[in-house]
Parts: sequence; C-alpha cells; structure tokens
Amino acid sequence: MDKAASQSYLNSHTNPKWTKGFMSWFMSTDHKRIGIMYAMAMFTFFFVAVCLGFVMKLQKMFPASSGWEIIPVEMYGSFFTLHAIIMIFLFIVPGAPAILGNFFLPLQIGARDVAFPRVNLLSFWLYLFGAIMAVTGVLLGGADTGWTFTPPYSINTQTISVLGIAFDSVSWMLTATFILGWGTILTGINFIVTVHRMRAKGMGYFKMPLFTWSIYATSWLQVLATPVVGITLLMIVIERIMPVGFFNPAKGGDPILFQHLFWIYSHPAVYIMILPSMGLVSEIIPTNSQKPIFGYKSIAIASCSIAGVGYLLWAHHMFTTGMSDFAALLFSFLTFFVAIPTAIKVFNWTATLYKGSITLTPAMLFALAFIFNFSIGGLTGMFLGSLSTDIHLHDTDFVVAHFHYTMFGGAAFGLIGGVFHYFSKMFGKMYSMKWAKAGFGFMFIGFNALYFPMLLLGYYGMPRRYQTYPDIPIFNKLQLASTIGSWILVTGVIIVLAVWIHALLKGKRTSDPNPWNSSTIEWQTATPPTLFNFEVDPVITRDPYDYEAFRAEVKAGTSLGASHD
Amino acid sequence: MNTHEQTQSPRLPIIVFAALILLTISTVLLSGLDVGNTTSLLIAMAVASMKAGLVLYFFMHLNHEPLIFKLFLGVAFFTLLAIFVLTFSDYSFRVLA
Amino acid sequence: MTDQVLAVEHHHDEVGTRLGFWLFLYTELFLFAAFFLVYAVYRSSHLEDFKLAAENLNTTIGAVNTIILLTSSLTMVLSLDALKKGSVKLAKLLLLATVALGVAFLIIKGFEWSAKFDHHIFLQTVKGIAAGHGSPLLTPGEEMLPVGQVLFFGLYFVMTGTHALHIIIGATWMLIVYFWISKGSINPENHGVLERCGLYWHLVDVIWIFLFPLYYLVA
Amino acid sequence: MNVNYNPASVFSQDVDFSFYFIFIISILCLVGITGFMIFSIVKYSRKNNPTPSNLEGHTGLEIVWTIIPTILVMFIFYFGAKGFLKMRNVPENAMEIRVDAGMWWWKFTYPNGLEQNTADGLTVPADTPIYLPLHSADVIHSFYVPAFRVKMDVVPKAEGAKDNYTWFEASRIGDFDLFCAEYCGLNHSQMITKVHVLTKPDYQAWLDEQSAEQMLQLAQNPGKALITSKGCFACHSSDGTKLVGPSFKGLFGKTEIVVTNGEEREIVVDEAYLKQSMLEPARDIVKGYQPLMPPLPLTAEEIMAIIEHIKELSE
Ligand code: HEA
Ligand code: HEA
Ligand code: HEC
Ligand code: CUA
Ligand SMILES: [Cu+2]
Repeated sequence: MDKAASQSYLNSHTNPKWTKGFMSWFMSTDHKRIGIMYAMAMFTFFFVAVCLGFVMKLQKMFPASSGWEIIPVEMYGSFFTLHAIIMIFLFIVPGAPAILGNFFLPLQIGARDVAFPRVNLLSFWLYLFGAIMAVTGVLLGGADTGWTFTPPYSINTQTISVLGIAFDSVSWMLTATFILGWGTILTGINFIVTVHRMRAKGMGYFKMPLFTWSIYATSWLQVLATPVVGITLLMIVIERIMPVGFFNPAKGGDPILFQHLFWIYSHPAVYIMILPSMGLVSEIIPTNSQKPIFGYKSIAIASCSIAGVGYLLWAHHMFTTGMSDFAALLFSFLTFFVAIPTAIKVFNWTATLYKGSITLTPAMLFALAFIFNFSIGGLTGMFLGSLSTDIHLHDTDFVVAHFHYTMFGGAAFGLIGGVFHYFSKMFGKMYSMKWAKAGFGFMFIGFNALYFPMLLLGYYGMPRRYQTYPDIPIFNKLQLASTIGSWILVTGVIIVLAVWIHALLKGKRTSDPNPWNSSTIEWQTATPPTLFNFEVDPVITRDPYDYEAFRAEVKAGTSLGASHD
Repeated sequence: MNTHEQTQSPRLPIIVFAALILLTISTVLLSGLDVGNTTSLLIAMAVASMKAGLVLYFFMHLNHEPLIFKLFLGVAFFTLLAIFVLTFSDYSFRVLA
Repeated sequence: MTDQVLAVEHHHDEVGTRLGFWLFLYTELFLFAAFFLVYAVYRSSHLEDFKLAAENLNTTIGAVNTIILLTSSLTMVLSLDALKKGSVKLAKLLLLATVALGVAFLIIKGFEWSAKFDHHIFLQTVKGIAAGHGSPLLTPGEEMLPVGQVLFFGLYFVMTGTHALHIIIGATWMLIVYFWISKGSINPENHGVLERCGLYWHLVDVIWIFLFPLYYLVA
Repeated sequence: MNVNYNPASVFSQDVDFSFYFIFIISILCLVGITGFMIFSIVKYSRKNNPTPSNLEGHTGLEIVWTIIPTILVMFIFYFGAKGFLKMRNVPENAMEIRVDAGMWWWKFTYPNGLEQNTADGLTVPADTPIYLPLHSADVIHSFYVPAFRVKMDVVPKAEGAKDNYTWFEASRIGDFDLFCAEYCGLNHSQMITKVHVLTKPDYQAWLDEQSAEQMLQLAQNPGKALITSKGCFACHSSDGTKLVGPSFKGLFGKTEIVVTNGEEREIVVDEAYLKQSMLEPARDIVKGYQPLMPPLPLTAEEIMAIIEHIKELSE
C-alpha cells in the first residue's frame, strides 16, 4: 500500500496533476471529495432559497388592506418559483444522495469508490452547470410559473427583457432543470451499479446497512423517472420557441397531459427526497439506542416498496383538473398503499427505542423530530389523498404545510441529523454539542410554529401562491403567527450553520473512529477515512446492526476499527 | 471478468437479420389490410415488439448476459407499462364533448 | 489516466460497466416513452386527423429507411464479432459501413423533411386556401390545419428530429471508435467501448422500429 | 365580515365527516407515536437503562401494524370517494350558470342571458342545485368556494373538447369568498369575488331587477355594458386610475408612446389603433405596461360600441 493511500483523504489526492487547493478538489474523482463539494455548492444555493422563503413569509404578515408590501407585485411569482426550484431541484432531490450518499455509500458497503468515479465527477459538473444556469436565469428575468411549470401559462408567460434584448428566461430555466436532471440520473446509475457489483466480501443484500438500501431504492427512481420530466420540460421549451403544439389548447393540445407527465416524475421525486433521510434515521436511531433496529428486513423491503408503489400514484396531484372520475378514484385508491410501507417504517423506528439505551445526541434529536414532523406530514397526506377532502384542500396553504412538513420537517431534518451524525467522520473535527442542541430547539419550535398555522389556514380556505389575501380575521391571526414562527426557525438555522462553520474552522480535531459506538462498518475505518476507505478490503461476517456481536468484537479487538486505536 | 466471451459465427446474426427484414415487409403488407383501427394498430405494435425483442435478445446480446440484466429489463418494462396503463385510466374514461 | 486513478478503479469491471450502460439506455428509452405517451394520447382523441395526416408520409421511404437501419444494426453486430475474433481490418470496414448506412438514413430523412417544407406542412399550415385565420404565423394564402393534424406534424417533426439527433450522436461516436481502433487502444482484448457503442446503436434502431409503424403505417 | 369556512353547502357534511375521521385517526397515531417516543427516551435513557437488549424484531407485531393501517386507509378511501362522487354527479334539475374565467376576471352568465362580472360576484338562490360549466379564456384558473367545499380547475380546452364542470347547492344565506386557486400570473391573488346566497324569493327579485337594468343599459350605452360584461374592468378603469392596463379615461385622441417589435414609436390614439389594440393586443404595447392583455373574441359591432364608449369617456 503506497503512502498516499494510507493518509486521510483530505491530504492525499487522486489526481497528481492537481495536487493542491481548489483544483485538487474540482478535478478529484474521489467520492468523498465529490460529496463535500456537493455539500458546499448546495448549501450556498440553499441559503439563497431560505432567504426567499423568509421574505415571502414577511410579505404575508399583514393582509392586502394594510398596504404592507415587501415584494414588488410582479416579483412574488418569481420568488416562489425560484424558492421551489432551488429547494427541490438544487437541494433536496439531489441533496442526500449527492452529499451523504456519495460519501457513505461506498464506505458502508466496504468499497473503495463508486463504480464509475469519473462519471461521478461529471455528475457534479453537470449539477454545478445547471445550478448556475438556474440561478443566473433569475437574474436575467426569472420565471413566474411555479416549480410545476403548468401550461398554458408557462407557454404564454412573457419574459422580461434585459438591457433591451428580449430573453426567454423561462426556457433558460427549463433547460437548466433538464441539465440538472442528467446529473441526478448519472448519480443514480452509478449507485445502482455500485451496490450490485462492489459490495465487500460477505455482504449479502440483507447485510447492507439501511442507508444503503434507501439510496439504492432512490437511485432506481432517479433513473426511471427523471428522463420523463426532462423531456417534458423540453417540450415546453420547444413549444415556446417553435410553432408546435403539445400542450397548448390553442393548438389542440391538452394541458392536463402535461400535468400527467410532470407528476409522473415529480411524485416519485418526493420519495427521492424522503427515502435517503429515512435511511439516515435508520442509522441514527439504532446507534443511539445501542441495539439492533427493529424489523431490519421489513424496513429494507419497505424502502423498495415505497419506491415501487410511489411510481403509481402521480395523479393524486390532479384531482381537481377534470381528469376522468375513474382515474381520480383509481389514483386515490393507489395513494393509500404508499402509506402502509411508510407506516411500517415509522412503527419500526419507534419500536427500536424499546429497551434501548438511549443517548440524546444532536443527531438523535433531529431523528426523533423527523419521526414527529414526518408523521404529521404523512398524515396530512392522508387528507390530500382522500378525494372529497382534497377537493377542498387542494392548492391551499394546507398543501404547502403538508409538503414543508414532509420535505423540510422530514427530509431536511433527517439530513441535518445525518450531517451531525457523520460530521466527525467526514472532517475529523467535532462541533459544540451544546450549541447544536440549542439550534435544534429553535428549529423544532420555529418549524412547528411556522407550518402548523398554515395547516389551519389551508383548512379555512387560504389559497396558495397568493401574494396578498383579503382581510379576514382568522387569516390575519394565523398568518402573523406563522411569520413569527419563521423568525424563530431562521434563528435556529443560523445557529446550526454557525455551529458547522465554527466546527470546520475552529473545531476540536478528533481521530476517534467511532464516537457514537456504531456497529456499521463505515465507523470502523479511520477518521477521516483514507483515500481508499479501508486499509484492507473488509470482509463482512455479521448483520449490520447486531450490537451484541459488535460489542463482543470490540472487546476481543477483532472489529475492523480495532487496528486504529 | 468477461463471462460471455463466446464468439459466434456470423450465421446467427444473419438469420436474425433475415427475420427482421421479413417482419418489416410483413408489417407493411399487413397495414394494407382493412381490419379496423384498433386491430391494425395492435398488429403493427405486435410486429414491432417482436422485432424489438429480436434486436434486444440477439443483437444486444441479452442472451449472453447474466440474469440481473434481464431483471433490469423487466423493471424498466413494467414501469413503462404502468405509465401507459395508468395514463389511459384517465383518457379512456374522459367524458367527451 | 494516472496510476492512482487506475488504482482506485482497481479491477476494471466490464460487466458492471455494461450494466451501467444498460441503465443509461433505459433512461433514453424513457425519454422517448414520454413522446410515445403524448402520441398515444393524441392519437386516441384525434384518430381521423392522425390518419389523414399520416397519408402525407411516404410508406416506401419509411420502409426503406427501416431496412437501412436494420442493416446497419447487422453490420454493427458483425463488426463487434470480427473484432472479438481478431480481424481488426474487417471490424473497421464493417464499422465504416454502419456509419455510412446511418448517413444514408439521415440523407433520406433530410429529403423527406424538405419535401414537407416545400408543401408547407411545416407544423401547422398547408398552402393553397385563401385567407388566413389571423394567426401571426400564417402568411397569406395559407390555412390552419385541423388541430389534430397540427399535433401529428408537431410530434412527427420533434420525434423524428430527436431520433435523428441520436443517429448523429451514434455515428459520431462510431467514428471516434474507428479512430481508436486504428490507434490500437480498442483491440480484440479490449473491446468494451465498441460493444457499448453497438448497444447504443441498436437502441436507436429499436426506437425507430416503433416510430416506423406509428407514423408511416397508421394511415 | 364573512366567515369562510363554516359549512354552507350540501357537500360540507360529507367533506367534514371525512376530514374529522382522518383527523381522529391522525391524532391517535401521532399521540401514540410521540407518547411512546417520550416514554422510551425517559425510561430507557442511558442513565436509566445502561444495558440495552438485543431485540431484533417481532413478526407478530409487524403483521399487526401492516394490517391495521391497511384497514384504516381503506375506510379513509371509502369516505373520500363517497363525497367525491356526489360532487361529480349533478342533479337533473340543476340550474345552469356558465362561468367564464380569464386573466384576472370572472364572468357569470345566467340562463336568461344576464351577465355578471368580478365586481358583481355570483348571486345564487339557496337550496337550489346550481350547475356550473367552467370555461377559460386563456390559462388555467380554479373556481374555489371554501365555504361550499367546492373546487374545480377552469381549464382552457382545445376545440371540440368538453369544458370542466362542477356544481353546488348552498344551504346558508350570506356572502362567501370565491377564490381563484390556480396560479394564473400577476393578479392571481386579486382574482377574488363573492358568492351571494339569497333566499329563493329574494333571488327572483334580484334577477328581475338586474336583468331589466342590464337590458336598459345595453340599449342606452352598449359600450359600457360590454366593457362590464367582457371583464375589461379587471384591467382598465374609466376614471383615470392606472390598473394593469391604461385607463380608458381621456384615451381617445391622446398621444402615446408604444413599443412595436421592440421599437418605440409615437402614435395618436384613433379608431384604427383602438380596434387593433383589441384584436391584436400584442402588436403595440403601451410603454410602461406589460404585454398582458389577452386577445378577446369581439365582433365588429361590439368593437364599435366599445370605441364609442371610450370616445365618450374622453370628452
Ligand atoms: C418529501 C416529500 C413528500 C412526501 C414524503 C410526501 C408524502 C405523501 N404525500 Fe405529498 N406532496 C409533496 C411532498 C411529499 N409528499 C409535495 C412537494 C406536494 C405538492 C407539490 C405542489 O403541488 O407543489 C405534495 C402534495 C401531495 C398531494 C396533492 C395535494 C394537492 O395538490 O391537492 C397529495 C394527495 O394525495 C399528497 C399525498 C401524499 C401521501 C399520501 C404521502 C405518503 O407518502 C405519506 C405516508 C406517511 C404517513 C401516512 C405517515 C406515517 C405513518 C403513520 C404515522 C402510521 C399511521 C398511518 C395511518 C394509519 C394512515 N401529497
Ligand atoms: C426542501 C424544500 C423546501 C424548504 C426547506 C423550504 C423552506 C421554506 N419555505 Fe418553502 N416551498 C417549497 C420547498 C421548500 N421550502 C416548495 C416546493 C414550494 C412550492 C412553490 C410553488 O408553489 O411552486 C414552497 C413554497 C413556499 C411558500 C408558499 C408560497 C405561496 O404559495 O404563496 C412559503 C410561504 O411562506 C414558503 C416558505 C418557506 C420558508 C419560510 C422556508 C425556510 O426559509 C425555512 C427556513 C429554512 C430552513 C430552516 C432550512 C432547513 C435546513 C436544512 C434543509 C439543512 C439540510 C441539511 C443538509 C442537506 C445536510 N415556501
Ligand atoms: C389581463 C388584463 C386585461 C384585460 C382583461 C383587458 N386588457 Fe386591455 N390592456 C391591458 C394591458 C396590460 C394593456 C397595455 C399593453 C398593451 O397595449 O397591450 C392594454 C391595452 C389596451 C388598449 C390600448 C390602450 C392604450 O393606452 O393604447 C385598449 C384599447 C384596450 N386594452 C382595450 C381593452 C378592452 C376593450 C378589453 C375588454 C374587452 C380589455 N382591454 C381587456 C390589459 C387588459
Ligand atoms: Cu386565476 Cu389564479
Ligand atoms: Cu404526490
């Protein structure tokens, strides 16, 4: 084994041409470096979107009659569109697989890298290119179509000209989204092949950690769903620049067909967002309870059934579009079948706590909050899946609250928990526990204060994508409460980000390979990992969460990590 | 690692090719029959599927690939089928004009 | 590539690479699937218009093109076989033949398209009837086609256009492979790239196999 | 001040029943899960329970919590579907009011030809089923009356395709908000009006009075009537106020700068220009405005009438 390979990946490099500084990262095919680069890029974009969300909430603090206007009228549409495009296409869909999946999938299955390291780097470049395109699109005029790009509005809407030159920024943003899609597809292909071909000796499918399972299920969705939306968005571009008819009723098209194609991707996409976070929760909870996860196999199979069933219910977003009643009934019926594997997972996580030995680390707090928030998010999904209630709740703030509960309270909370869980492994630094917990407190309270009122608002009939709203007392009170919640929440976010940045710059160095005493193998290698992840290619002999066997190993000094002490 | 290094004689590909050409000619001829829209579409699609199957199985060497390749094809195929069937659960039951 | 990168990709996994490539082919397939779905939906709701419009397409040209593509698939298979057997020269020749057939396909397609332009079936108008509908896209003397035919031709141009784009990509790739074979970096022992190039070409063929009846035979 | 959410139609009962049914299940699940989490955190904290068990699962439990949710969701589906089917099946004797939606106006056309616009709102008799065909002039809008639990998208359709529809039967008298619930551009959040529910006799009286008035106006000043009924008032005022589009007051004979194909030029507003502005609004865009005006189907007489009225407003 040569010298570079036994050093931490932060100091050794894969590419001798660029050994230092920025280029040694930007040209690196090491899955760990790529993961970190994704994290840096994503959090930059993400911060922009947080600010947009915050401003939208400010705008809604008082009703129209107050004359309180934070965002110029023409801009509100662009605001929520950009907010959603960044959050969804730049952050939460690619986020977990790209950041933590890249970093930990090979580590968890005992591989040296992903199957196609260079394709992996290409994905990152595509991501960066698409992301920059999307963000510049906004500076060049923006799009006010919502992230759903619903035609015929998205075909008709005019774009603002820059410096006297008419510029079709809607097409620009659509193209950006298409490019971003290819980044995700390639990542998905990479992970599927990695899981099938690169598992360590002895690691059967049912010996893979649950995070790996969830990334695997996610990858299939990425591969099979993303191309559909890619080409659909391109069809809108074609329709905008050429006199062809696909979805424009003036040319004989059916705008509802676009919605079908869009949701064929975008519904599975919500499971792309949530599954990796579910995987992270499945890692954090057994670790911090020091016992095997309850019902390992059901959770693994549930991940795959969520992905499978999740493909079959897209049209529950379309109950009010006037599609056939038969389709409405069918899709509503199918929708409920995704609740069952999800319920199984939630119950299994909760049951894992039983007779454990629980430590409330920051990661654990976020994981438990995930269960709480996501349950609310998922259960509100039941109201939306049920036909008659969806007719009332569709396109109201109830839906907005539903998806923030799932995407933010669920997926993003899980991700934050995951970052806290893995932070020391990734950087070899430790953060301040006290401040991390304080950040959690603000985020949890702020989050619920922000979105619970929105559930009620939606029930009372407040439509979404409204710049202003009529002066109705119940609206006023709830909007105000929700805005104040956003202040608490943002305080929490800032604390969390500050904790991370502080830890990165000034945090205590640590080389403790396994601070939380976790039994999975990514914890049994050096901190931070070496270039090829393991000094010796590992051989798996036990179940990933068999804590009794793990403790015995540690005692006997035979665990993989033992050699590093 | 190469599991399927069997090199074949050019016989098989040429037979497959002949079959493909025959199917092409027959589909053109069959399209001349007056059997109603649905039937003629069904026939055309059936012939096309056969041709596609031949290309996939022989030209693309699925016949020599491990099981996992065929499973993947199955996943892709069923997903496609689901998309079409479910979309038509809307369009076949639309109340028209 | 450098030693270190090679060390990471320590064993080059040919089966894994092919598996990944198949997955990539599925994404291409799903891309076209979206088009086919749009086609299917509009065909079901505009049956008569679709049949009328399809009559403007020439079945013979379509059939000839189908046969050209099928032949090119055959030469591709044979080229790979030849390379595997070690007859590099033959492999190169057959590869060139494949490219040539692809180009022939494009040329015929090009004639077909330009004929459509001449008849002004471009997207939504036909010539010869008085007084426009007030659409800014119409020049005087043109008439709107019925919406069903507008949809048909829109789909026809975009789908065959996308397919032609794939042919161009495939042909370019083959030329690069040809170059690599000449250089010797693709050789009887290391023929993975040619194999994947072939897979891609066959997929493009499979897609045409479905495009052909849907556009040329439904009339 | 109206209360939007108090049930006010025959659907409310079904929808609210479904809602509360799911609500109760949700609360039970949530309390159960959260309660168990808190209990475990305390009971099995590292301090209280230093040695964890190695419990790996329990097949019986697994089956229980697969089957029970399955049964529950099937009930949820059933109640939801029941309420939905009622919304889709219009009673035979329903009264038809045609709804037209456009960027950013509503128009309601009564069986006797009376037209009401965004400013007037939709007036209906109580306890009468109302059938509403929904027609869109441009993009997708959505007809939403929270108090009635009614929502249906107003989707522009290709030639020959059937428009969407919905129906309701108001069961309470009062004024209720009517929102546009599908994003439709700049003034989406102003695409709001009211549903006025009157008793049947009141409604009849209102209808007679309005119809007579509209007939009279149509006879006296057809231009004004058209501007009202075509929804021009959503974007144009007649008192000089600047809305989405320029005001009609003082418009005729005015010198303006318009942008044609990206080039600015000065014009004097005359009949030809007005006519063209209505037929092809995208051609000349008045400087300082967005090209938002939709081309509206107007006949030559209607255009002349409108121009007459604009002239009047400019005297
Ligand atoms: C991470 C993202 C995510 C996730 C995981 C989900 C999960 C679910 N969603 Fe959600 N959804 C979105 C993101 C997400 N959604 C977004 C972004 C939109 C709006 C898009 C837009 O319009 O802009 C949306 C909109 C949306 C709609 C359309 C609403 C409308 O516009 O009218 C519907 C309708 O059926 C729906 C349903 C569901 C269901 C049934 C689930 C299920 O998967 C939930 C399953 C989970 C549970 C059920 C909870 C846990 C289980 C228990 C606690 C056990 C007990 C449970 C029972 C006995 C029932 N969602
Ligand atoms: C992941 C998705 C996500 C997230 C995190 C957010 C965050 C926020 N959202 Fe967002 N929102 C959407 C996705 C998201 N939103 C979407 C899809 C829409 C629909 C748009 C449309 O209609 O087209 C929407 C619409 C939307 C609206 C409705 C607009 C309208 O209909 O009128 C509002 C209104 O207030 C709002 C507010 C906010 C606020 C205040 C925040 C935030 O500011 C709150 C503060 C943010 C945080 C606290 C971040 C949490 C931290 C993390 C996520 C870190 C994760 C860690 C790792 C990756 C390791 N959002
Ligand atoms: C969606 C909003 C909207 C509606 C509805 C609308 N207009 Fe307009 N209108 C505009 C805008 C914006 C402009 C300025 C830009 C332009 O010239 O196209 C305009 C411009 C005009 C002009 C030219 C004014 C000038 O100053 O030169 C006329 C005349 C006009 N509209 C008439 C009408 C009539 C008549 C109707 C109804 C039948 C109508 N508009 C409905 C938005 C609207
Ligand atoms: Cu009309 Cu929103
Ligand atoms: Cu969904």
